[in-house]
This record gives sequence, structure tokens and C-alpha cells, in this order.
Amino acid sequence: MEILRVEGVNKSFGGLRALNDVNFSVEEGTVQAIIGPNGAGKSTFLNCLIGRLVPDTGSVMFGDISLTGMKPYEINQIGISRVFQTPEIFGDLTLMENIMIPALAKRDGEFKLHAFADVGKDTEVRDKALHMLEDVGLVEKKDMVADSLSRGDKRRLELAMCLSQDPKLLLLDEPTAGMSRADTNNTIDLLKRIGDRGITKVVIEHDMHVVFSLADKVTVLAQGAIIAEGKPEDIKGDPRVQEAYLGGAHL
Amino acid sequence: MFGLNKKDTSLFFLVLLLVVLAPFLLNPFPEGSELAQFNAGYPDLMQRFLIFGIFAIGFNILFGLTGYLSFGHAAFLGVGSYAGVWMMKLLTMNVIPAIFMSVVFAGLFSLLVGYISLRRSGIYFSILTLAFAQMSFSLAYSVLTPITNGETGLQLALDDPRILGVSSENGAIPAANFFGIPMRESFELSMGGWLFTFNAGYYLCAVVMMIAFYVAIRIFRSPFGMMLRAVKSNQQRMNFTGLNSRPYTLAAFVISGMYAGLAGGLMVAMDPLAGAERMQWTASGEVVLMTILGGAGTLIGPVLGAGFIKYCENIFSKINDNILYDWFAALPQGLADFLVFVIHPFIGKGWHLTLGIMFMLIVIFLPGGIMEGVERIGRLFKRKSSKDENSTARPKAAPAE
Amino acid sequence: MDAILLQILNGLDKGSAYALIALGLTLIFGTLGVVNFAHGALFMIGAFCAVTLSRLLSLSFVTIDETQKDFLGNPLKVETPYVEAWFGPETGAAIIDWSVPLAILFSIPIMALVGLLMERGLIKYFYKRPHADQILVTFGLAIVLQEIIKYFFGANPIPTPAPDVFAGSLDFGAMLGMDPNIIIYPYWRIVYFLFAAVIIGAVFAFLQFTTFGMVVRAGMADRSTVGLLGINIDKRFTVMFALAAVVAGLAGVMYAPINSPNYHMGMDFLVLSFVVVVVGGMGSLPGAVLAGFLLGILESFASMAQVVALLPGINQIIIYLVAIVILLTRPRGLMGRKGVMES
Amino acid sequence: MSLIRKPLNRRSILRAGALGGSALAMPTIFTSRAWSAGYLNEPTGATVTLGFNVPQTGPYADEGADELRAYQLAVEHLNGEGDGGMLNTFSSKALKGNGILGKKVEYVTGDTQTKSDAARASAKSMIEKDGAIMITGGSSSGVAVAVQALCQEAGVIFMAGLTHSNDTTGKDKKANGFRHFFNSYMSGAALAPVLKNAYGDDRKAYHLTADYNWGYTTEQAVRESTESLGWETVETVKTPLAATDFSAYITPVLQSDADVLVLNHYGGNMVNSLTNAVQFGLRDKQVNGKNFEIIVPLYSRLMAKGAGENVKGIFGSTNWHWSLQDEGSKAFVQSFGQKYGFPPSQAAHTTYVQALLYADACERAGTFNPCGVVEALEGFEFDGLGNGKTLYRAEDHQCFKDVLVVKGKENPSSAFDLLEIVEVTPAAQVTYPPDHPQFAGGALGTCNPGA
Repeated sequence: MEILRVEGVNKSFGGLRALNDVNFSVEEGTVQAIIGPNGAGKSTFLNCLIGRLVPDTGSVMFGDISLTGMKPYEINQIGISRVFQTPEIFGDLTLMENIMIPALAKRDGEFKLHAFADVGKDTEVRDKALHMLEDVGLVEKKDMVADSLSRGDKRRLELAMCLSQDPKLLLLDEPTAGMSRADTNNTIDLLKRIGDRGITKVVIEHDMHVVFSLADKVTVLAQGAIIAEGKPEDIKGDPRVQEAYLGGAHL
Repeated sequence: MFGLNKKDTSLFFLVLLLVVLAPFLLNPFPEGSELAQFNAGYPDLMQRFLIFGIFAIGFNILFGLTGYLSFGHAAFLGVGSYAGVWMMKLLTMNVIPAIFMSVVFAGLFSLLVGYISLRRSGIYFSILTLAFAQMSFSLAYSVLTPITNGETGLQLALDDPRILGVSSENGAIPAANFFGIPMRESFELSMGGWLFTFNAGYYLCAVVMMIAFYVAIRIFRSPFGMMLRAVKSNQQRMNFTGLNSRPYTLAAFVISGMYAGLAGGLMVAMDPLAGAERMQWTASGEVVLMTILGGAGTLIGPVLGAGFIKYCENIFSKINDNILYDWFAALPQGLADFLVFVIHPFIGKGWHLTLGIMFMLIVIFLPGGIMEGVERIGRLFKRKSSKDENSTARPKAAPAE
Repeated sequence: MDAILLQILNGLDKGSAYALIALGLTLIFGTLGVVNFAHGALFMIGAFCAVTLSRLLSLSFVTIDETQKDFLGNPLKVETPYVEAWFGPETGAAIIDWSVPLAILFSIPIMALVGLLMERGLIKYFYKRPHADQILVTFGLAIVLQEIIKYFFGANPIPTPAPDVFAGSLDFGAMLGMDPNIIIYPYWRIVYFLFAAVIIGAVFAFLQFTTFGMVVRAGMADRSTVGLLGINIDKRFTVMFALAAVVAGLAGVMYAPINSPNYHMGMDFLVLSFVVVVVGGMGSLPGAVLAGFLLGILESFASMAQVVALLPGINQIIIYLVAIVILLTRPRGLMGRKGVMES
Repeated sequence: MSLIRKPLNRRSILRAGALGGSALAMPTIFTSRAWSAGYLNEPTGATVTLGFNVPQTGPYADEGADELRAYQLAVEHLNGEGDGGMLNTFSSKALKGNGILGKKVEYVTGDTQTKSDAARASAKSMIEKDGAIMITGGSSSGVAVAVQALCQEAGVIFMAGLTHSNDTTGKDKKANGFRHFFNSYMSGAALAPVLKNAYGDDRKAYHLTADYNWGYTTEQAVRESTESLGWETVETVKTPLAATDFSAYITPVLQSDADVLVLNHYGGNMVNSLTNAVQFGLRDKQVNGKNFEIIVPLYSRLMAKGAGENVKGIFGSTNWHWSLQDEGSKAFVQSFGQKYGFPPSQAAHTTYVQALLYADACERAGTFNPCGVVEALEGFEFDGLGNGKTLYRAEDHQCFKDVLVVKGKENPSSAFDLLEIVEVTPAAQVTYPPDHPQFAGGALGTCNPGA
């Protein structure tokens, strides 16, 4: 079943055409990778999905809900979470708080004046947060301030924040960029484990190692347009892709 | 206790103790000694400490938690004051309806201002709030004179209706009271050279302030409070996490506006006059300074900041050269002259200078405000008692403490 | 019609003061990222440079005139300024008369020094601190500066007249063939407007056409990148701070004859100039100038009796009202860039 | 109805320092009832404390400083130090130079900041903390009215400083409050005949009025008295208190066919509006075949100093001026000038006189009890304090005395010699019935001794 369907999306900035008639769909429960050279429009594309940017034309359907005109928090509330290229976390809050906030958002909705509840006694949310931190291996740092984490840990924290919401669709923007090989492998393992929970994922990635170890399907974006789509092994051999993306070099 | 964790409970009781015993603590010097000049234990100033403490606690809920720097909160205090005096003019001299209406009107006004101003953030938000407050001040001072009595300030008159009370008692305006207990009523305790004053109004303020403080603690520890800190930390992430930051900030704005109104209501309950100057931008600036000086985002810091500024204003401004000569009476004339000459610029009419220098010193050396100073001293103390204990859980003071 | 013309002239004049202060304020903000609440105090110090110079020039020696009595019945002490003794009464009087224009020269080194001391001594430690801390420390500094001035000069305004040749007014109406005395405008205010235009032009030219200015503009756009180029941007920023102080100071010197300087004139202008800067758009120099003139002219129009009769109190709130409308319709002010001061 | 304070004075304990032994070690509890017989802050020691509440910061700080100088001088004279000043010329001889009722006069000072709130806070601290029995001072009507109301509630006497609005002894009058300074009505009444002589009875006046209470009453007073001469009021425009540049208000004057501009401004407002008006060449103008003139209803020397050359030839009124040649004024100028090196301002004069009048009333009443003092002051007639024969009217606690019409001096001989007296308008001419419409509303109420 299709969980996400993008049809005829165009987006221009001034004279620059960032997205050119993009048609794209994701099957529920699969991992779809988007690859492409720098400036191909990958991040713009994700921004159109989460309401940060509004497409000039075209439609984005999540299940049978149209995302057009929805606010970012509304889009999140219906089940789409995103991990950013540079980690977007609550830098001066503790790790626990970082996870509890999305967990609360999931449970209580976009706004609730729970001004007299005690956050420390909300065992449901706390347990969930602890569990998530365990999952990403940060539980012993739970009372540290998020800004004091290493870059890799910050990414894992952000991932845990998104996962705590049990999203239907998880968007990952270069989840391993700037990580060491070991960290990258850890992250791949982690992402694979999430796969077991049946969360659909769209991953933007440069690292082919990551792409090929995770993705069920790969979409190649170049100059704002989709130039190829298919299984990882097919894409690997596609000469158009190699031309556009890899500058002719062989993988 | 009361749904507070152990640490907060002890903080709450510590503050309670300080407030209850303030008439003793603020009068440490025997009556008649030269240092009695520094005593602050008289009703008006003690009431002011608490009232501005409430104002600052409320402001801190907005600024300390969400980081939205409002430069117009004095307007809510002013609106609250006017509403309070009008209640006393029209209804009764019992302070409860006055305080209640102060909170309601300030809440409504802050809802309006907040709804518009929160469409912008950062300095644009600050300027919007400043603009609203300055407009309120200018209008209250001039064209709204029929409602506000302009420059003089709204005050009670002998011919006010007071439909639930009396217009006048023996040719005098009846006193503001709490179900019959006049706010001005005091009783005095003289012990040795010391004199302590216990004032009914002060203890009413104390009760209100402890409630306000308790509510603030609950807010700080609530999911709502956490969301507000999330606004300050990363509003972007908040939005992509499914949270609508606007109602959160608006709620915080209105709550802090109501705190300001509460302070305004208490002010007129203690002293039934509402002057337009309390809406001026300098008054808004004052509460900003109180909060930052004390330590923005800390529970008790803003109260300390409020106390600090009000102390400077009321104590330093009253020292004059004569008093200085009294202090130095024991010294040789030449030395006394010299000391008076040196200190003269900083006292009496120079109290602004002292305040300005204090601001600078605190911001330069204690970026976290007075609370950071307290913490540093505390840490020094701790290190001495247990050297090997190192708690690196939180490298920087977490904002909620 | 003539009334409107006159109010435009008034607006331009008021606008030039706003624009000059806002220009310096936004220069400091744009380059250093510092919200300087002491900027009004710099304007005030400038005005007091004029006062000081006129006092220095009229330093006098005392002779006792036995024929006249003072208020206590003692022989009157007659004060004669040294300059009059040195250069003869006429030249001496002329020098004193010209003290405000002379103060321009006098104030430049003083203001540059004040700016330099402020930046090196205090502000530079606050580049990385939150804006709230910057506001607090500069506000404290403003209070201290103004109290120092008050200590030496008192709280009353001090009359600081322009040279006699600028007394009186230019009759525009007569020049345009209208009846005399319909549209007249004081010479000194015309001088003030022209002076402001020259200063604003000079600052823009400096930033536009010198390499120094180019680097600073680049720094305003993206500080870290310029730093990466190996250019010592900090030193240039210090110079910019001094420059902003000089601009504010000159605005103050020339303003002294229009309104007698007093110690709190800086605070009076501070809030308004902040509104001007924000309405113009934080960090935008043309925005600051544009907003300065816009608000000056609107304020003048709102003061017209006909307008006030229609909307009582409008003259008190017009600036704030305009600020609110502009900020709600143009989120970053008239010419603001995205992302400045929004977090 | 009580603002209780123990009837012990701080200073008195200090002087009796040795008392701190076992006698005082026992806690004593005073309750409100225990002291209901007396009155608030009753001085029982060897001294009595007065509260001098003047602007020490803000735009009127210089005026406040001058008031404070005058108070210090008054305290000296009351305590028998110095040359005695006006005590020697005062028609009442109750004061003997041994303090008040034999108690040495001490004082505390505070800062009103020219804000109602701050002034009340400061006054309250004097009453509650320092045990002041009387509060005096201030340099604006808003503050005077606010502090007067506080003193009424608390139960101490308020002797107003410089306050010129009709309201202080009009709709906001209080039994415990007294004003020596003149008021807007008196300015108008005194100025009108002089203006008629100087400028004729066919004039068109344009008013610029500071947009707050004092401005309103002054505008009304000047309007009514000039209109009764036959002058026409062309336009009245309110200017914001915060205004510094008045050009936008001055230029429309050029457009109107007014030939007189009345500046109902005080302090910095007046300095700036007058300076602006002169800059715009209003005084060089000819309208309707007459010279354009400017009038400043309330003058003060300190303001004249701020406006510099621009005051030359401009009419206004003032409560008192140091160049007066009566014995009282001469004595005051002499002792003030000796002590401080320059002549006193009218603010200094009125506050000095108020301090003396209060002390004298206590002596005559034989008590510090506010109700006794009120009784002694009401209807009190005196002379020798610089304004000729003066009456403290019982109905509204306003002093009625001669009012000075002054003009900016063309050739000042010194930095203080800025105004010249044109006419001393006799008291009878500025007296009005207590129910005059400009003073309508309000009631004195009854005196409050505070206990």
C-alpha cells in the first residue's frame, strides 16, 4: 500500500527551478533512499514534505490526506517525523527532556495547558523516554544537557526523539553525514532495527554503503528532477545515474 | 508535599520562612544605631519587595522560560492597578474584588497584546510590546485622563459610590481592608534596641506571593513549563515535533500578564493610587532588569533581583550628607570630609549612579545574575565539605533551578 | 498646503536626528551584533561636547567692579573671558559665538576616544553574550554616563545657542513668490538637515567605496567567512564602533542649539531610535535612514491640530502605531534581512 | 484607620544610647489600641523629624536640590543656628529658635523622582521608617496631589512645595494638606491686566498646552482671564509631555492669524518650546499690524536660565523673586546667599516658608498633633515672609498673597539676574471664592491624626 504519494511537484526560488515535476511514491513498510549530487533538490524535496516549504504546484498525499497547506506541527501530528541534516535538538535541555517533549506531543497533541501536572511523575512518558534512550545507547547520559553531546550522539538523540513518536513515516536527511565508519555502522544497525518495527523510511544519503545496506528502493534526483528509480542493484548499474551523479566513475 | 518534589518543597519552605520572618531579617540593626539607615523592615518597602517579586516571578515565566523578551509588561501592571482602584471606587474597599479584577483585566489586555505581538519573535516582538506599552502610557497620561486621572494618578475620593461599602467614614475615605482587617494595621514589637513591625498588608502580600510562587514552581515542573523551555531552546524543532508553539507562548504571555496584574492589584490594595508612570517603558525595563539581575529562568532569582533594585531605590536615595557625617562623626574632621566627598556622588540624588554601576558589575562578573553568585558560594562551600564528590551531570546550571 | 509643506520640513529635520542616531545604532548592531542601549548617551555626550567647548571658550578671569553691587550687596565680580582678553573683545566674542560649529572639530576626537574606550573596555567582552546581557550592561553604562554628566552639569537644560548669523529664519514663501512670513524656517534647522545629509552620505560613501568599508560590509553579511579569509575583522569593528560614536556625537553637537542639552536627552531619544532601527529593519543602514525620515515626517503630520482634533492623542502614539503596523505587515521591518535577531 | 508607629524617635534613642541596658531588653508589644489616644509619630524624645521629599533625580532635580538647600537653611534657623533668616521678619513671634516646641528639628530626605508612585513610596518610608511627623516638598502638581492624599490617609501634615495646578487646593484638596505656592488661576488673574496694558485688548491668542492636569488648569485659567479682557482664543493645542522638539506645534502658529502665543509649559517642555518659538522667528513677526508676542504663564528662574537669551522681554508670573525689596525677602536672600553663594529660586522660597509656617503653627497650637496644626494654620494671617500680607484660607488651605508678574530681562547683570518684576499684583486681585468653577469638586474632609 502506498503511504506517500507526490504528484507533479514544482518549486522555484526566484529563477532557479529547485524541483521539476517530481512524482514519487513510497510503499508502506519499505525503506526508500533518495540520492543525488549536491544541489539536486533533495533537501528542498523533504522540506516540501514536512510543510517547511510550500510547493508551487502539485500535490503531496499522505495516505488519503493532502499535506498541502498544512502547518509543520499538523504534519507531524499525523505521523511524519524528520531527522535533520544538522541535528535539530533542544540544546539546553537534558536528554530525557529532549525525548519527553516529542513523546508528550504524540500523546497530548499540538497544545495542552498541562501547567499543573508534574513532569517528573508522568511515568508513562518517562518510561518511554528511558526506553528510547536505551535503544539508542544514550541512557547513561540521560541527565546531561544535549548540547554537550558529540555530533554522532546528537544524531542518535534526534533519531530517538523522532522514534519516540512512533511515526508512520520517518524522513532522514543524511543520518550518517560526518560520522566515523564505526558510528555509521552503529547507525545502520539501529535503522535496521527500526525497520523491524515496520516504520516506513525515506532516507537522503550520500554514503552509498548506507544506501545499499538499507534501501529497498532508490530514487535518483538531479537538477530537481527524478532521473532514475529502482532497486539498489539496478541503480548501481544505470549509466544515467553514473553520469549525473558519479561523474562517470564506477562504483 | 503539595505535589512538589523534595528539593522544591524545601525551597518553598525556605522562602516561606524568609517571608514570614522578613520583619526580623530586614531590620538587623538596632533602632537608633547609625546603621539603622540600612534597615528595610518597614511595611511599605517589605510590601514592595513582595509585590515586585510577584511581578518578576510572572515575567520570568515568559522571559526565563520562553526567552521572549517583553518590554511592555509594566502596561499590564498599570491596567491591573487602574482596574483595582476602580473597584475600590465603585464597589467596596475590600481588596479581594480589587485584586481579582486587576488580574482579570490584566489578563484580557495581555491576551490582546500577546495575540498581536507574538506574531513576531526576537527583537521585533520586544519592540511590538514596547510600542503597546508606550501607547498605553501616553494615552493614560493624557487623553484617557477621565479614566486614569492622568498625571496625578487615579485615586479615591470622598464622593465615590462604593455601592457595597460606604463613601466616607467620618469625613475620611475608608481604609482598604481584607474583610475588615485594614491593610495599614500594624503591630510593633520592641526588643532591646530593636523594633520590628508586623503589618497586615504585608502578610496579605506574603500569602498571595507564596501562592504565586507555588504556582510558578508547578508551572516550571509541568509539561507545560518544559514546552516553554523547548520554545526557548529550539522553536523550529518544536514545530517539527508536532507542537504548536504559538498557544504555548501566548499562554505564557497571558499568565505572566496576569501575574503583573496581580502585582498591580496588590499595589493598589496596599496604597490606593494608580499612577500612569508605572506603565512607562522604564518600568517595563525595571522588571527586565530585576529578572536578569536575579537570574533569568531560576525560580527565586527574580525575587532577589526585585528586592535588590527596590532596596537601592528606597534606601540609597534616602542617605544624605548629614547622615554620612553622622556615620563618620568619630573620625577626624578632615578625614570625615574626605569620605563624605568620596561617597557623596553615590548616595541621595546619586542613587541612580550606584544602581548603574551595580548593573554593570553584576552582568560583567555574574552572567547568571545573583543566583549564579549564590550558586558559586554554594559550590565553594560544597567543595570544602566533600572534595571528592564531583557531579558533572549538568555542566551548566540547568535553567529550572 | 503651506501647512503641509512646513510639516514636511519639520519632519525632515526631526527625521535627520532620528536617522543619525539610528544609523550609528544599526551600524553597531550590524557589525558587532551588539544591542547598544548606551547609544543615546553618546548622542547626549556629543551635545555636552558643545556645552563644554562653549564653557571652555568662555573661561573667565574675575575683576571686581566697585561701582556695581551683586545680590548680596557686595561689589560685583565682573567676569571677562580669556579669549576676549587675548583676541580683543570682538574677535573673542565671535569665537565664543561660534562655539557650536567649533565643537564639531572638538567632538570628533573626543567621541572617537569615548567609542574606542567603550568598545575595548567593555563591549568587546559582550560579543558572545546574549542580547539580554548586552542590553543590561549598556543600559547600566548609559545610566552611569548620564549621572556623570548630571554631576558636573546639573539637571537643568543648558542653553547653547547657534552663532548669531544663523539666528532667524529663511523665508521660503517669499522665495516662491508667496506672502512673506507664511513659510519660514530657521536657518540653523536647515543647516542641521544639510549637515545630517552630508554625514549620512559620507558614511555610505565610506562603506561603499573604500576597501575598509567593503570588508566591514562583508563582515556585516557574514562575519565568520570574512574571519576565515584571515582578515582581522575585530580591529575594523572597533573602528566602526568609534565611527558610530562620532556620528551620534556629531548629531548631538549640532542638535544642541535646537533643544538645550540636558542629561537625560539621550534616554529620550533612545527608545525612539530603537523603534526607528527596528522599523527600518535590524542591520539595514538604508532602512534606518528611511525609517528615521518616515517616522519624523509622520510624527510632524500627526501633530497638526486638524489631525489631533480628528483622532485625539494620535500625536502621542503615532510612532508606536506606525511601528506596530509596519512590523505586522513587513515582518522584518522596511528593509530588514532574514534571520537577524529573531532567535 | 491607623498607621501605627511607636512614638519613640530613632534619633532620640541614639542620643540616649546608654539606655540600651536591661530596661529595654524586655520585649514590649504595642498594638494599635494601645496608642489610639495619641497621634501618629508623636515625638516623645528631644527631637522631631520632618520629611523633605523632593525630586533628586529626573528633570526637576535642580529645583529639588534648591528646595533641599532651603529646607536645610530653615532647619538651621528653627534650631537657632545661622542668622535666623525670615524668623526675624515673620509677623508671628511664636518661634524662638529652639527647635519646635523645644524639640530640636531633624530631617530625613527622599527622592520623588517626579513620579506619583515613587513620591508616595518615599513619603511612606519617611512616615513608617523614620517617624516623620510632616512631609513637605515636591516640584510638580501630580506628585503634590498624590503625596497630599497619602498624608491625609496616613495622618500627617503635608506642606506642598512647588505645585501650581488649581487641583491641589481645588478638587484634590485635603484637610491635612496646605499650599503656600500660587496657582493657575492666580497666574491668569495677575497676568491679564498687565497684558492688557502691554499688548492691548484686541489680541488673538494661540495656546500650546502640556497634555496633563497642570497644563489643562493653566490653559483654562489664562484663557478665561484673557478672554474677559476681550482677547480671542484662536486655537488650543495639547502637546505630549515627552515632546522635545516643538517645531511641529510651532509652525501651525505661523499659519494661523494669532498674534500671541501662550506656552502653558513648565520645566524642560517650556525651555524647549520657547527656544523653538524664538528660533522660528515668531517674535520678529508682525500679525494684524501688531508685534507677535509670547507669554509663559508660569516662570521660574531655573527655567529662564535653561532658555537663555530667548526669555528676553517675555511676560510671565512667578510666586516670588529674589530681587524683591521687602524685609523678609532681603533677609532670606541674604542668609541663603551667604550659605550657598547664589540667590534662592522661588521653589526654595516657598519650601522655606512652608517649613517655617508649619513650625510656627505647631508652636501656636502647642502640639504636633496634625489636627491642632490644621486648626492653627486655617485662617492664619501673617506677614514678613516675602509676599506681603498673606492669608492661609480655611476653606481650601490655599495661601492668598501678592503675585508677581515678571518679564525676561533685556540686560542681565549676572547669571541670576534673568527676570525683572513688572508688577506686584495685590492679593485682592487674585483672590477667588472657594466655590469658583475652576476649583469645583472635591472636599477637604476632616483632619486625620493617624491614630
